[in-house]
Amino acid sequence: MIFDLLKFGFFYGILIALISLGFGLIYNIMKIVDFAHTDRITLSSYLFIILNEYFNIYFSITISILICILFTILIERFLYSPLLKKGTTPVMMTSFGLSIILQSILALIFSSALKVSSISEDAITGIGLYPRELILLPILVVSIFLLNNWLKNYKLGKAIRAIVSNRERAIFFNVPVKRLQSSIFAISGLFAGIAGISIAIGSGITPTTGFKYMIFSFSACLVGGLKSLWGIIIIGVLFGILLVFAEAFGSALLSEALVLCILVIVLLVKPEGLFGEKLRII
Amino acid sequence: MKLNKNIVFWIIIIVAIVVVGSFLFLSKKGKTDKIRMASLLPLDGQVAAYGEMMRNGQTLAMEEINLNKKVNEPILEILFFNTSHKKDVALDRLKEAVRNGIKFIAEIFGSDQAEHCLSYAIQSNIFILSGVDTKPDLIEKGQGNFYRIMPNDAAATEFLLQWANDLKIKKIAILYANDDWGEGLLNAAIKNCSKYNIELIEQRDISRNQPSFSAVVTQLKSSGADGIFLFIYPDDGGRFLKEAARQNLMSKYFATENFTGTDMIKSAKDAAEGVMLVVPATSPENPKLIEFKKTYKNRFGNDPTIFSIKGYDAVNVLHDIIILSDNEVAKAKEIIKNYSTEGLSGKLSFDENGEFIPGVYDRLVFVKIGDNYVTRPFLE
Amino acid sequence: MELIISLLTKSGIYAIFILSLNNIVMGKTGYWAVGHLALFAFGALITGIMTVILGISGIFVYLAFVISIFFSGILSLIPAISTLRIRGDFFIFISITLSEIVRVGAEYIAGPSGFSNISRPLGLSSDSSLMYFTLLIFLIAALYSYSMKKHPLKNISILARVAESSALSFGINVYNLRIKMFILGGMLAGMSGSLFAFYSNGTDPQRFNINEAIMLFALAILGGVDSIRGTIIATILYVITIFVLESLFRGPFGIYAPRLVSIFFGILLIFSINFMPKGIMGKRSI
Amino acid sequence: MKVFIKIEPGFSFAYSEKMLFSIPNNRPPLLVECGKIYGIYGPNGSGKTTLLNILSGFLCPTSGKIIYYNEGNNNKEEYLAKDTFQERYSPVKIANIGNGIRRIYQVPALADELTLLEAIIIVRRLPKIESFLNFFNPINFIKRLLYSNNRAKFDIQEAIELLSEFGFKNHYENVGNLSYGERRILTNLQMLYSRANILFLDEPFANIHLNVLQQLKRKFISYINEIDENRSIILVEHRSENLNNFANNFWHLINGKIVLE
Repeated sequence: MIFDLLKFGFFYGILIALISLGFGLIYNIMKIVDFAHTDRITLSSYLFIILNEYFNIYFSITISILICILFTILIERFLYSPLLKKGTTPVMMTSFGLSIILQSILALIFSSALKVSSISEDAITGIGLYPRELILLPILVVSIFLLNNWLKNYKLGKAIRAIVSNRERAIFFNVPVKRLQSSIFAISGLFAGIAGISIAIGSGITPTTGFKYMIFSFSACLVGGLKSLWGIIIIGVLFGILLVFAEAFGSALLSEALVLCILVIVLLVKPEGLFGEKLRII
Repeated sequence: MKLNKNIVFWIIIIVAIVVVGSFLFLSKKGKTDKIRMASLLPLDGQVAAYGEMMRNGQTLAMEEINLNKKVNEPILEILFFNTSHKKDVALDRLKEAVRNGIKFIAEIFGSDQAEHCLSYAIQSNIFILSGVDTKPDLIEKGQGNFYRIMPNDAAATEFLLQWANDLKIKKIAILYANDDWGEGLLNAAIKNCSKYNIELIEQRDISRNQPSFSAVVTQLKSSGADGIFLFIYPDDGGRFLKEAARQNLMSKYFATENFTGTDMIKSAKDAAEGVMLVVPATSPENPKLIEFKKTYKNRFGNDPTIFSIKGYDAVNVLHDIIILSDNEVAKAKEIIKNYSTEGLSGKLSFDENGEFIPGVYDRLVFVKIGDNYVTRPFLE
Repeated sequence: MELIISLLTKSGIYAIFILSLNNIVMGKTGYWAVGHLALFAFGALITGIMTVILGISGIFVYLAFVISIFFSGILSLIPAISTLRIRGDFFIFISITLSEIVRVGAEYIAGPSGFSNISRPLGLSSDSSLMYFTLLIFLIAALYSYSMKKHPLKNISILARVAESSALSFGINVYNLRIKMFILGGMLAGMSGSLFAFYSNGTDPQRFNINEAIMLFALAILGGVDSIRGTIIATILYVITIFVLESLFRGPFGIYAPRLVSIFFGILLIFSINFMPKGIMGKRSI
Repeated sequence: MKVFIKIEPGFSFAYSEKMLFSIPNNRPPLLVECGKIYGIYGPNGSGKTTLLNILSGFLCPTSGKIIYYNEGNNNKEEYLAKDTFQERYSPVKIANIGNGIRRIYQVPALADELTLLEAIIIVRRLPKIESFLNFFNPINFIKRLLYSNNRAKFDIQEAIELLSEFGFKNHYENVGNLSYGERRILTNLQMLYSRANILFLDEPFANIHLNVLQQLKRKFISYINEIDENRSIILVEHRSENLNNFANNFWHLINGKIVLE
């Protein structure tokens, strides 16, 4: 039983880590936590379910991920970037507003009842895992290595550091700020799309489903330290295991409360996160 | 342009007063000689599907009554209110209905919503007839203002336990929704367990739209229960069944009437096969029921569930009582005692306290026919 | 008449809450307490625990009222103490997290549909008396807040908010003052939560979710920080918008009302934060 | 002579391994005495402002200790050493020793929303009136609602005189409307108004017109020499001509040591 719980927790954690990675990437380039990130997950889930009623599965996966990425870039270009000069806090509140609006629009269109995809999936005999869960692991591993290589890339790493430390100077030194920002947002949109499809197939979607995942992945992000991608992934997976164990021996509410309490304690004691760099106070 | 803040402030306040005043003025209008009843349903939120089913049933009943009425009888009008399945919203809506001069309520969906409204109902002397509220002590708490045509939880659990006993199940686990409805069923089951020599070895609360069921299933698997009672909402139930199928949790699943409808099948897919449920008996050869099923299918495109049927019955019973009592609550309260009629869902009769006398329950089981899952009577 | 009473009571309750948010916590400390609704929820939750689980009734409900205010004050110590280490965006994170914790806790203790049949204190059992009581409390709170303008505390809090190092070197105990302001704001919010529990006879955890918290925060900003008239405007906007939309969309169309309310307030949030940081009545931008 | 502050031998401050300044054990302690003006000078980056930050409690000495004597009375002393140091509270604690210790910053830290008068008056602490509980006193509450202000009249009069002397006509103007030079003057006026025992001035005379500067210096000297008050000033200045006919003791920060001249 413990082994089973570990197994399910690990794969649940990978989903959470994938979502948190999107949060972390956006934070790294814009210094904001984009609360609408999980609503993009909801969006791609709905898109996938709707498309899958008419088209085959691969086509609908591709299209829904593409639309999700496009939507992410559009939001970044036309909403976040123009507002960034007013500071990071207004942008964060804007993302909150956007999240509320998206949830309400989805609820207007699809009502708040659970929407389930028509795909019936079979677990792989022997391991007891669905293929969609297994696929997430290589996706996560490959993307974290690619990202790390990409971000460590001398020129690019420098460019991003320049953007983060001083936007004007970055523009002055011909760093393609806009393109870099958009590509980071696109990657985060890609993760959101993948996670969304996995959730759509797995458990179905309601307009507010994203919110539960937001709590978990947002907590994983802050506990892991927003600046450290590895920290986010490790904490994300650990949170998955913790959630499953808390659910098995307590209840779903308890697991939620546990994660939130861990987050509050970390924020109070070590606000920079377990793996993050030290924050400057004042 | 710079406006004086004082002026802005007073303009906003005046606009607010004017808006409220105009709505108040408009709502005063429209006093007619119709028979009016209100129905408080969750048309939004997590149980919106039931609210919709109920509304469909009630609409059909209203149309039928108005079609068959005698010339000098006033027409029936049902006002639907959306409670969003929230207690304080339900109370607000009830107050709104009473403000509009309505004294008869055809439904307050949800036991906890109804319970929350009871003290106001007693205070303002209105008559509530519910089709689906199953919490055991609602009748006593209503003090003569609340009646229902649905047997309470104790009856349903007894039938379930009886059934489990017939199948020689000794150990059961209960999954219940962590709200008043789920806990009510759980408590009723705990109380009656020993009567049937059944041991309750595990009880788990499930919160609405819980992201994952893997932990719950893993834990249930290690507990070794022969039968699992699902007192949870159907979409959660469907996801639970799917997860159980993945982890090869071999057990018998029992549920109550809320698993009817398609929500559970949509989530569970193949795992829905063999799920057993008890539903208040509806005597399928009743010609009225067959007729109703046909009309319903033509109108709304799918089969009516127990919620539509109970909604239809509630409106009919309430209309009958309003006619008999000449639109007076005090009279209606007397009339409903020992009232008896034949509805779609079998015989509807009340004892001298106004509590519904439960009939029998049907034992149904989900089977696959073609590509669809349907319920059919359980065969030994 | 009943409608007017219920609207006025609701306005009074939310006015107390928004007063505590935009005049005391945000106005005097400058911290963006996005999840301030946590304290409102906590006040309601404690009132529910005292009256439903512990079964307090009659005159002793006033005791429950005071105790729930007291506990809200204690809970507000968490954001207050966190300001010693963090500020800016991270304070928003902790505020949001706290509000979620209270919601989950409320759901855990009271069930997902919350408490029902919370008994009102003796003498406030009728709706109109509760309305007078609420409006009286709002009046007192607003007058105190107004009289702050003539108290040295006002200037001290301004200096502490804008030029913290200067305030420290002038011997003003900035941290102490901030913690006191948070506690005061928390107690007021708890009071409004408790009144809300009395008003609606129950606590509904869905009322305390993060979206609601953010909407009320947006309204507090739109009304104007540090302004009593702003508080009144924000409250009127909140109560009237919901009332109008619910009156327009009745019956089966009632499902559109809450969504449109959310969309409306979401747009309002984006608009007011980015283009109207001074709010309608405020003197300074947030 | 009454002593206000004694920096004991063995005191040192280091920024991440790099020693900024120290007082070796064999030297006499640094004293801040009543009635004197101390000028700190040294090359750029020698830690002049850092020393002020340590003295006013914003930073903690790496080793050694500083003793503050209340009102120059040697019996009432307050220690601040590494172990007793609380980064968050000691500035407040130090600022409230005796009649107060006040300081101004290199960049004027003023609240733009306050009026000139309020900005000046806020420097003096009146613990009884300002206390948080006093705010809730119902009698004071009603008084506040009915009358305008409960500040003593002569306090306001003094502030108004001081402002008029330096050419500020409109006392109810917001600080935010002032130019940078005017802000600097305002911070100096705050110090003059404060009645504090010790003033820490961080480059107080930069960006101030020469005439006003002379006026300010005269004011500061008369502030020090006021009868029956024990006062002294420590100021940091990088332009030596500003120090020459003003300060009478000099601390030279050089090569990581504090040298008395």
